[in-house]
Amino acid sequence: MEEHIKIQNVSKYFGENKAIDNINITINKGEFFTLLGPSGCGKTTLLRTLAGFYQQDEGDVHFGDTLINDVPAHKRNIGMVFQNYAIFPHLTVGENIAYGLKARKVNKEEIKVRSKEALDMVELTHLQDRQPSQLSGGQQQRVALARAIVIHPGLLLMDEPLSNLDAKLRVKMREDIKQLQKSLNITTIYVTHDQEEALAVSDRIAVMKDGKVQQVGRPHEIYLSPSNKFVANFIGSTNFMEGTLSGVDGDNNATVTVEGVKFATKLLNRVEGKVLYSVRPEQVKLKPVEETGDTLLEGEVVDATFLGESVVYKIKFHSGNVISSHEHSIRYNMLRNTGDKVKVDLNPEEAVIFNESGEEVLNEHKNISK
Amino acid sequence: MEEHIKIQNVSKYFGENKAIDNINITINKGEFFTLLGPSGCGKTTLLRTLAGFYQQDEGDVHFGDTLINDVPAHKRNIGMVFQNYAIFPHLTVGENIAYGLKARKVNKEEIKVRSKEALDMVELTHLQDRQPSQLSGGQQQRVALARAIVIHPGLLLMDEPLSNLDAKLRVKMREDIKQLQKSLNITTIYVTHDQEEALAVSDRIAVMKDGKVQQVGRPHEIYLSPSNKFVANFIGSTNFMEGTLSGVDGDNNATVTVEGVKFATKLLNRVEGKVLYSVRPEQVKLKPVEETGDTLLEGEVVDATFLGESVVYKIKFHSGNVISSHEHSIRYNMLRNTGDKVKVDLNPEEAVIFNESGEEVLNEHKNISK
Amino acid sequence: MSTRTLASRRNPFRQFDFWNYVTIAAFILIAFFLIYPLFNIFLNSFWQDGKVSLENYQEFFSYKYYYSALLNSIIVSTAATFFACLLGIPVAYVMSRFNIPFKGFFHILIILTLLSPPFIGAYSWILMLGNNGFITNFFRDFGIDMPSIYGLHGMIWVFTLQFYPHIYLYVSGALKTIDVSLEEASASLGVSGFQRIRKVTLPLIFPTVSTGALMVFMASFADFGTPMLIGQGEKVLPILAYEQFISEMGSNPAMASTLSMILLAVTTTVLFVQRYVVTKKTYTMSALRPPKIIKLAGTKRVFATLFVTAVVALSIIPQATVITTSFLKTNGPVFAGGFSLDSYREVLYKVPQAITNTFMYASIAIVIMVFAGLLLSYVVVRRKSKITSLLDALIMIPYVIPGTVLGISLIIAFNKPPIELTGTWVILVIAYVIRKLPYTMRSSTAILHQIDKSVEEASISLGVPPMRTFFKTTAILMIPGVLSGAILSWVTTINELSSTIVLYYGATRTITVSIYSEVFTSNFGTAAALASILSLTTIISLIIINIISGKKDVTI
Amino acid sequence: SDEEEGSGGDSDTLTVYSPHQNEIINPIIKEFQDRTGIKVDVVTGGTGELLNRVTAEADNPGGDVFWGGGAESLEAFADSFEPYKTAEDEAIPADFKSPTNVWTGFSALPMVIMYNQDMVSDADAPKSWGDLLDPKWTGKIAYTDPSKSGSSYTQLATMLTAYNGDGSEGWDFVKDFVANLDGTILSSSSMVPKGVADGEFPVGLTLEEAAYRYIAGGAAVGVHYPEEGTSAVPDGVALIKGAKNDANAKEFIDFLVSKDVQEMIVEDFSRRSIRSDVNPPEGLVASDEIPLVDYDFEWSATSKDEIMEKFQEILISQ
Ligand SMILES: Nc1ncnc2c1ncn2[C@@H]1O[C@H](COP(=O)(O)OP(=O)(O)OP(=O)(O)O)[C@@H](O)[C@H]1O
Ligand SMILES: Nc1ncnc2c1ncn2[C@@H]1O[C@H](COP(=O)(O)OP(=O)(O)OP(=O)(O)O)[C@@H](O)[C@H]1O
Ligand SMILES: [Fe+3]
Ligand SMILES: [Mg+2]
Ligand SMILES: [Mg+2]
Repeated sequence: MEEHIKIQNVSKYFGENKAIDNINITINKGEFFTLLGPSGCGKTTLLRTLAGFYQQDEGDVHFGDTLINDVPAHKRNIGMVFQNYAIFPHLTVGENIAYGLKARKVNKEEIKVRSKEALDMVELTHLQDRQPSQLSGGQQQRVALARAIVIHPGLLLMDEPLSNLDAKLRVKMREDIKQLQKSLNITTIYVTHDQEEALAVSDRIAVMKDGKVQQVGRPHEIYLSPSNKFVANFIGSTNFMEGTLSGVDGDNNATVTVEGVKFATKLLNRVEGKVLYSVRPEQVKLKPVEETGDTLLEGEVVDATFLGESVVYKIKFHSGNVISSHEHSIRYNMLRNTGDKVKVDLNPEEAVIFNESGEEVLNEHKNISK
Repeated sequence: MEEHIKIQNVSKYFGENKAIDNINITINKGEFFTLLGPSGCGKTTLLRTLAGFYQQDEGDVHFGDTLINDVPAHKRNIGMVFQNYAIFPHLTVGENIAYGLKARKVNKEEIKVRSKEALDMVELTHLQDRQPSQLSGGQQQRVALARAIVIHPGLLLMDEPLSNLDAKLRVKMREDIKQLQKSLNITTIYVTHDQEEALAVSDRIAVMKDGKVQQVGRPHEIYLSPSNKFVANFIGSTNFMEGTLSGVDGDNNATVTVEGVKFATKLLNRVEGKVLYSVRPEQVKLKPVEETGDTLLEGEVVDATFLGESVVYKIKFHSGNVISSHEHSIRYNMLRNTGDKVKVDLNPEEAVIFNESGEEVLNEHKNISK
Repeated sequence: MSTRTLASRRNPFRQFDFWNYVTIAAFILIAFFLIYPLFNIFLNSFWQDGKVSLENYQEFFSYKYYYSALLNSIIVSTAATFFACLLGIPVAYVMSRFNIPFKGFFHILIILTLLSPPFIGAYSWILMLGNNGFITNFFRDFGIDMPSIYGLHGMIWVFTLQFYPHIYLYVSGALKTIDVSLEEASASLGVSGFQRIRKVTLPLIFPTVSTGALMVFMASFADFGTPMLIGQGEKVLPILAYEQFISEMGSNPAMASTLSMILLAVTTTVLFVQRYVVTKKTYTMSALRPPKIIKLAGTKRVFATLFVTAVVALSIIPQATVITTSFLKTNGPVFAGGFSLDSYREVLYKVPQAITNTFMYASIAIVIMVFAGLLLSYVVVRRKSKITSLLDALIMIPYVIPGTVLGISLIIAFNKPPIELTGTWVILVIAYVIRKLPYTMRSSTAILHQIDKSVEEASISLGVPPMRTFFKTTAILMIPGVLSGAILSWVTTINELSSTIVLYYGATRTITVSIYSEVFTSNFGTAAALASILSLTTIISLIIINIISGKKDVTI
Repeated sequence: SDEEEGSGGDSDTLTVYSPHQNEIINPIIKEFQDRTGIKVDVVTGGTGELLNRVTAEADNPGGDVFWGGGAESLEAFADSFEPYKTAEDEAIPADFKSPTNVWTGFSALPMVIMYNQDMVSDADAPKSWGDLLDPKWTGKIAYTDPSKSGSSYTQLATMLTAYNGDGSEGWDFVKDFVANLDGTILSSSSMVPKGVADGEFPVGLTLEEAAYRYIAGGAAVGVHYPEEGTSAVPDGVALIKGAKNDANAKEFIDFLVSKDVQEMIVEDFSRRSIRSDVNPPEGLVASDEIPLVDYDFEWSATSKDEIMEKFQEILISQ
């Protein structure tokens, strides 16, 4: 696959503050690449560095074979959607969108056609002649999106482009973006705080924290095989439970004890001692209290939140520890109630075992190789 | 329950354009009330009207017994989180938050304590002395939130207060907001585009479209018993399938035929003819292709999207129609593949049957009365 | 900040773009048309009896006569600045936020206040409040002794009323670009009315307010017409400098230069302090939600209108005096009682050419100024560095050098080959641009501070190079703010006298020159007639500007 | 006379720098143009501004003739002018022309005490320099800073001359006079007659001609010629050094002092002629009735720096 963007050892300071810290990422041509991370972790900063609005303090950025450290922003052939929209307040919606095409001296006829296409895509055709000040927040955001996409840039940078849209429209738009991106083979770097969105649209995802990349991988790799506790916890939610490893044999088979229950597991190295056992709420299976089994734990429902598609239960064990479990809300009147007793299957096959500090994965879990 | 906010026949025009159209809503003291609707449907406009920044063109707004149509904004004792944050750029984070308290002549000691509390809640204590221009988008949004909450207003208006935060923080913040709101018994009106968020935190939700209220109800009412096609489709996703009603008897029992399969159903009125059969993807159950049953349909997986917690399948019937089904992604290597044949249970007990135009619900479904 | 240093370490030429050329061009032009002509002055101040010395400075600080003038200047300018803010800000606020009737009319009157013809402005205050003034006598009849207008307080009074339009214009411009959601946020937190203005609105427009204040300070610090008339014993620095330069009895170039240098030192210091404070207190806002006019009802509206009317009426007194005077029957320097059009009849023959000249030169100058203001303010604000700060300071110099002095330096510099400009209109335009650019420049920088940079970045990211991006986005967004300064430049250029008087020749005579020659020969009737014609044509020009700029939200 | 000394001169034009008022400039220039066919450009402005302009333009003079401004001022800028002895030299007494021919007088201008008749009766008004020391005028005398104005310097020099014999060469008197000014010192000489006429000041020191313009206009003002004697230093006309239209300039100077023009200024503008063969204007006191000190023009010119320095000292020490 052709390499398009190569980010090597890039750092950027604000005063003392290292906003991004020694970033190394390679992005392929046509790839849909997402930056994911908590607020303030440096996503915008990295994006702006790629766009050429910040100059990195260390490191190099290549576009293809070209070192672009010193290429000014307007020559980088990028489309950018800004987190704060940055709509031209003095131009109408239509003029905002045609702006980049005019700059490229695209002929009038084509400007019309392509603007129309972009407007249709963001469902703003009827507002074409409005002034930006007369738009709602989401409408403004869509103008920003259309404006960046319409120029069919070589690299599309999007900073939370859908944050102000409703779920419905967001899903539609992200599918449209994805489709356009694929059909035009535009390399795309996408910043979002919405992990579901990231998982749905990305070819690969980089999870960031405090300016550093934590893990880069395909969506299911990140979700199912997080490389540390932070990633496991940030993408989706995870139950972390204290456990103990013991009885490692020559083949690295061992026993992990969690909440007094023992599971067999296969380790990557010979280790023993305290560990973090992590299992996602949707992998925690709730069974009728009547069921029995070696690996089943008894618990009590202490909270239930209805989220539409699913229900989140908080289950308290006899130890006093509480974990979450997600169940599809097939029937509302079949919901469990607070106080109900249940049996819990901690699903050791899907669990990831970290060392005590959460920095390292200890067990093998092959379930991601599909 | 004590009525707090009473919105009666309120409309607001922008020129020819009716941004909100004859809104009638009553909100109780201490209630957490959410406005949900697509971009541009009038949520911000309604909120701003309540805040006193727009003057409605028609209708009345009461706070308690007081008609507040003509009360200026600063006398309404509201806290407001603006969609574009509206942080004071000339004040530090700490000063922004203390602003409203100072105006209320709260003593210095208490300002300190309460500011600290609010800062802790939004996890910005360490940035207390920063200038807003040095904050990331999400950090700014959190300042806006803290600033509104810290004054413990009588009415809290929040316009997409969490749109720029990551999922993790968003969940934490919405829980904090909810908790604070309950403990202080602050009536809260919340605008969000995130239906999951709406469902999770709201006591009641108003779904809006084109300036009009479509349905007001508790989260599960809205989700499970949408009053029209728009609501059904907007909150969560829904499969709509064409169906036919026939054989209505005296007790309003009838048969609905969907994709050639007949289900029994109980209607509210005696009607027959074409209908819309709607069932949510998570209610569509997929079975091994080997299973048989009168109400099972055969289909083929044509697409599978991994969303972390769950997987979305598109299933194509022999008729060529496609529906979605959500399944919890318990094991990634157990995922169905494109091309797999499956049996589909359309789960008629959970289905909502609309008339052909989607405006009216035809069947009884009691599953919401828990 | 580290961005800059580190980036330049990597590649010093990375930033070498259009704006660097602008900077270089600006320096060359300034060197040529400002530094070079004024060089002698600077040199002279250190030159005594053929050798370098600080004697003049010593003398300055050892004689009360000199340093008390400096003190007076500072007192007068500071006080005038303070009071001008006190008048200008509320008027601007009321005018731009509330539904005041006759807004356009008031607006024109306020601008007209700036058009105080040479000496006539202060003179009309003498007519009102002098020892034998109209108002003084009125109160004396009731046994109330009014303090005389003469002295420092009189200067403060006249400067305040003459210069508050600076504040008014700058602040009005800024109030248009403020993001109202900030004010709304304040209201939602329970702070409104005056408190909100004090705690949110004012701090947000602080850069602009302080710029307006700077201009008032500079204007009062550099003016010598008013102190000359009503200063009497109380000398201020510009009078000393002016007198030293333009004495009928032969000048003392060394002392004159020293005075100019001290004048410059003070104003440059003030400028830098202002800049320093402003850079720390500058906030960008997206003007996506611009403010709307608030409809006041009943007594509030009456009250607001009365307030504006009172201020405007007070400040327009000099103009009113001038216009009335122009219709009085005069006999040489004496008013003979009764009305007539004689004054007009007398001046009419010289008016057409003078009007054409005035407006032609001013038009050329204003185009150059707006253009230069846009470009230079960008360099100064967005490419902030020591070099561009220096540029900014240099541009302000002409503002504080008496125009006559500048005119004379220009003559000396461009009076011989290779560049012979004396006697041409070009030298007038050069003088105008140099002298009046600071207004446009200041308002441009002020507005630019408020404009969100990401709009520009958006344009650049769409492939539009920085220069074109500037003209297509930022420049357009700047226009309302720039115009507020440009109007000042325009009106004061039309009104420019002190440099014109030494640079014009018969064919390049302007209206103000004509007025002046009437004034100093005490023909106040004809002077007033000319001044009235000047006011009228200025009003017409402002209306035309308004029509041309049409929808661009510029209230003249 | 010699033609075209300056480079590129056009022999039928002339540029005149003049601080005179238009009432005088316009008819005289018109007359000159009619007679000679020379096209005249007039640049007006304040005396100080125009004089400094002449200096600044020294390398490439824009003007040819400087017409107006007190003799003291012209003398102060002697370096900028070309000596020229007019064709009418014999008719002009030595008092009214420069000893070095740098300037030639245009009209004689006695210094007067001007007073406002509404504020002070003719009888109470000061009639002598000495009367100005009366405490009732403390702070009420309109007097211009002599370092700024030629006419004001002349007044100073006249006072010194009048009290020359008091043992301090007049400086004791000046000291008392300055004390009685009480800090009120004006910055422009034109403000004196204006201020008195408007009642801002009851009395002031000014030129007879300036005061008479107000009297002629109908203002309630009067003048006294100081009893100790006054001076009648003229305003003048001078040829600018390096003038491009040098010949025309000379022609113009000759024209100004010619008998008919001098008669014209007496009749039309009530100015005193500098020619011995032209009578003073009607309604003005006859020249020989004005008490005159023995004003030594050469002394006043050469001692200017010294006199000004002393005056400054007195002023500063107040
Ligand atoms: N101009 C600036 N000066 C100083 N610090 C800054 C500046 N801009 C950003 N920062 C800091 O750098 C860090 C990274 O900011 P950045 O905007 O890249 O975050 P982000 O990942 O985009 O966050 P968000 O999701 O909240 O937008 C933050 O801690 C922020 O406070
Ligand atoms: N100042 C205005 N002038 C004209 N039309 C406006 C103005 N403000 C909003 N509108 C229009 O009114 C409608 C409702 O706008 P509003 O801002 O209330 O939407 P919203 O529901 O908050 O949308 P979003 O979720 O995108 O923020 C939109 O169609 C918008 O374009
Ligand atoms: Fe004089
Ligand atoms: Mg960001
Ligand atoms: Mg909105």
